[in-house]
Amino acid sequence: MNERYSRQTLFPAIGEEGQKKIRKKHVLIIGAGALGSGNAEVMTRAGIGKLTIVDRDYVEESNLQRQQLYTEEDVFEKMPKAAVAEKRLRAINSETDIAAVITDATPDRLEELVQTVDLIIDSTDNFETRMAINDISQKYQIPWIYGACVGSYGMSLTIIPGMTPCLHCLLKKIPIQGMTCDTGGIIAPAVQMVIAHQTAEALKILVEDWDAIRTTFTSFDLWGNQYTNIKIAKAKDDGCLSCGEARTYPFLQNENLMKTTVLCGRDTVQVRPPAKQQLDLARLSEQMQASGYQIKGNPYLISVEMKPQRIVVFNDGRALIHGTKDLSQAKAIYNRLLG
Amino acid sequence: MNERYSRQTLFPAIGEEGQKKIRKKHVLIIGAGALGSGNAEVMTRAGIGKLTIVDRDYVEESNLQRQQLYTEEDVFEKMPKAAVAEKRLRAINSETDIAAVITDATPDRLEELVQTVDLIIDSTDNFETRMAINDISQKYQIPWIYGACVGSYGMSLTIIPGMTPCLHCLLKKIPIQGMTCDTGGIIAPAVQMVIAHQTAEALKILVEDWDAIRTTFTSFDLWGNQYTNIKIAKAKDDGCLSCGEARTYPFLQNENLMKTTVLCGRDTVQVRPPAKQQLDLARLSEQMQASGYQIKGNPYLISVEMKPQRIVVFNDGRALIHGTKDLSQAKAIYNRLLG
Amino acid sequence: MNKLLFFAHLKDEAGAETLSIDVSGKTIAELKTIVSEQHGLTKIDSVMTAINEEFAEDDDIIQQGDTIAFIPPVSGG
Amino acid sequence: MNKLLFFAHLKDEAGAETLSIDVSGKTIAELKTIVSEQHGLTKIDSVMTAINEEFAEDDDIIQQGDTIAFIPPVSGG
Repeated sequence: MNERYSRQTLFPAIGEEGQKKIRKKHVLIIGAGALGSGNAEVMTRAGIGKLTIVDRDYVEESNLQRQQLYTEEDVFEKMPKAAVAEKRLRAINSETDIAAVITDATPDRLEELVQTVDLIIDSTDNFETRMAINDISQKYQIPWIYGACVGSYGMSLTIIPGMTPCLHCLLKKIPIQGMTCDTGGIIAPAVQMVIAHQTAEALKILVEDWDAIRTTFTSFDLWGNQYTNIKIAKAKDDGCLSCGEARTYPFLQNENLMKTTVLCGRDTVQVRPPAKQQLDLARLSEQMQASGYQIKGNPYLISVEMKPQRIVVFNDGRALIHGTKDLSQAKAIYNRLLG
Repeated sequence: MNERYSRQTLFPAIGEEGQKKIRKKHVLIIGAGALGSGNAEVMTRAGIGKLTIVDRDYVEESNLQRQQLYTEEDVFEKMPKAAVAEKRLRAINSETDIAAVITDATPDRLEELVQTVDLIIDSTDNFETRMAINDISQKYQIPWIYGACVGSYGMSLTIIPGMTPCLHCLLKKIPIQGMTCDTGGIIAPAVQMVIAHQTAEALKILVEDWDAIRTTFTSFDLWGNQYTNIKIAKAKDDGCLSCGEARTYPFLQNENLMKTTVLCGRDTVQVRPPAKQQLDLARLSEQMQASGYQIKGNPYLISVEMKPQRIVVFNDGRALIHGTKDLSQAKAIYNRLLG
Repeated sequence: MNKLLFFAHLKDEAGAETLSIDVSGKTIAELKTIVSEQHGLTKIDSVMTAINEEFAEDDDIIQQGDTIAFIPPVSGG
Repeated sequence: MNKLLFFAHLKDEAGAETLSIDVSGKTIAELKTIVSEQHGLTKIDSVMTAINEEFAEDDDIIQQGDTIAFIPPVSGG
């Protein structure tokens, strides 16, 4: 018995056989924020054969409250999250092959990244990427685990192509104007709770214990002492465009992606959601003010100070991010604000 | 707004006021194993004013699978857990005053340690220490949070003196021969789940949001997809010797503690539980064998190989730990094997 | 009677975790309109619903005694 | 009838997560003897019990239709 994993192989549902399977598998984690850093650490400690972690951000001061692989020094050095994660994960387990990819997880990049992957753990902060992961999962028959949290609230769902409904079956369309960690805040215990569910499901998938898979949509509120499991089997939709009979993988198609353009001669990026939306600007403005942001506005737009950037949001969902020329940064800011 | 804690103060139940309270509080964590390292990291990232973490062990290879502050180097250097924890926690948050205490958390030591403490987070691995924490909590009116896990199963309970029943009300006596991580194994997600519950409760207590306190006994099995909350208000027992009217704090009294003695002239420690027990040796032997240990036995005793030690357990609960003269190590081995 | 159960920020918007209301015979879509107009729940459109802990579609009909839960999907991570 | 609910390793010992059995009128202590003798549950003595998600003592009496959960406290950490 390898002493290192002895407490894990003692657990009968894993055992020596399960540990051998874990050692042969490749997990892809999209995002190295709160969920991503925690999921990556659990997977690495568990002895996964290969782990690829993808993130476009660098470590910021406000991350330290809940993102478990990072230290003050990483903030000071403005290090990319994926690079710091890789270094720490290697110090934790030199037996795991760790690959850090500093990139924006666009559908094109995702298609390249999943080629040898056995499982995708969602740790992103926006539904656009999640829906792309969901399509990719169906296209290449790779299980994925949805996880998300805000405030003290969170949720998790295991999606196994051919066995469970997919996220598109459940959500029908991308939810807009949801709460985000930048508007509703987030406490670390909610992050840990989602990680607990995602990594338990990950281990079940890696050891191929299909009977143990959670077939419910789990959501909880740790501060409100709520916990519920919703049965979802009947949500499976034969007409679903992501997993149904006439599937088109809509969220991999260019016309359904968010568009970003640097405005000519200006330090500004325009972000345009794939479909026109009808935002409730008054309510959005209220929410942002409650979150401590400085807001100016009129019935057609609101302007939000997020130093060093300033974001102008129009009621059709379009936005201008002033103070940057970086497309993926602009998209990140947009997602953080508007979910 | 301090940028560092901005996502936490955005959470309405904490806010700027709550953050100020967190900054003024002192949390004591007993144990720096799986639960202790995770709980300490969450508390430190949350910006607790002072954190004291107590542990008697050093980092071993089999810890790395689930104990989140430690790396391979710490195993190589055989570093004490509390010392490594202190170093990493300081790198995470230089604003928090971190005190590491490398000691066995005996009742006497606990009485010294709790003097300026606002909250105790249980992260120990045995009921003897937990029952002592429970008595101390009542004696000095300090809330504590019970947490424990084995396999994919775990539990948590918040104990507020004067408000909730205590652990002694619920358990009546110390459960014996329970499953431990050394016999039933443990997976990291179960650890994360307990940490999520314990740290959420900790934050509620620190910001004094008494209405939000969880008044149920929570238990879960992540592999079995079970989760339940048991109402416990009516378990409050006026005759309880720990929290009742004629309280005696039995678990702080010497005659109720485990006794350890180095056997004269031998590399052996005798461990004797406070009360005579009637162990089911046949079953214990079966369990240990299933966990991969080499066992020899007869109706009166079993002998377990745990290199470099060998443990002989008698059916009255007494044990000889061969291969050590270290009293607290012997006690630790006993607890790991017999719970 | 029916019991409505609100999760996360919907609880704050509704002002209570649970609500007793008779909506038997109505569809989930009709109930969504009611809670949106009468109980101040916003963005109810993209909220997931469950009847007796089972996922429910907009055209599912609520029966006497059913408990309906409103679960907003979130995107943070 | 009554429903018994077994948590963690008790599930493995009982061979099922739930069990239907009529034990109305009996005390928790009597039920513990039954599951210990007839269903192979060991160390049932120190297991916590709940009736309908409420903590139960050994002398509590089980009513028709009650669900009884068996929750073993553990010490790992």
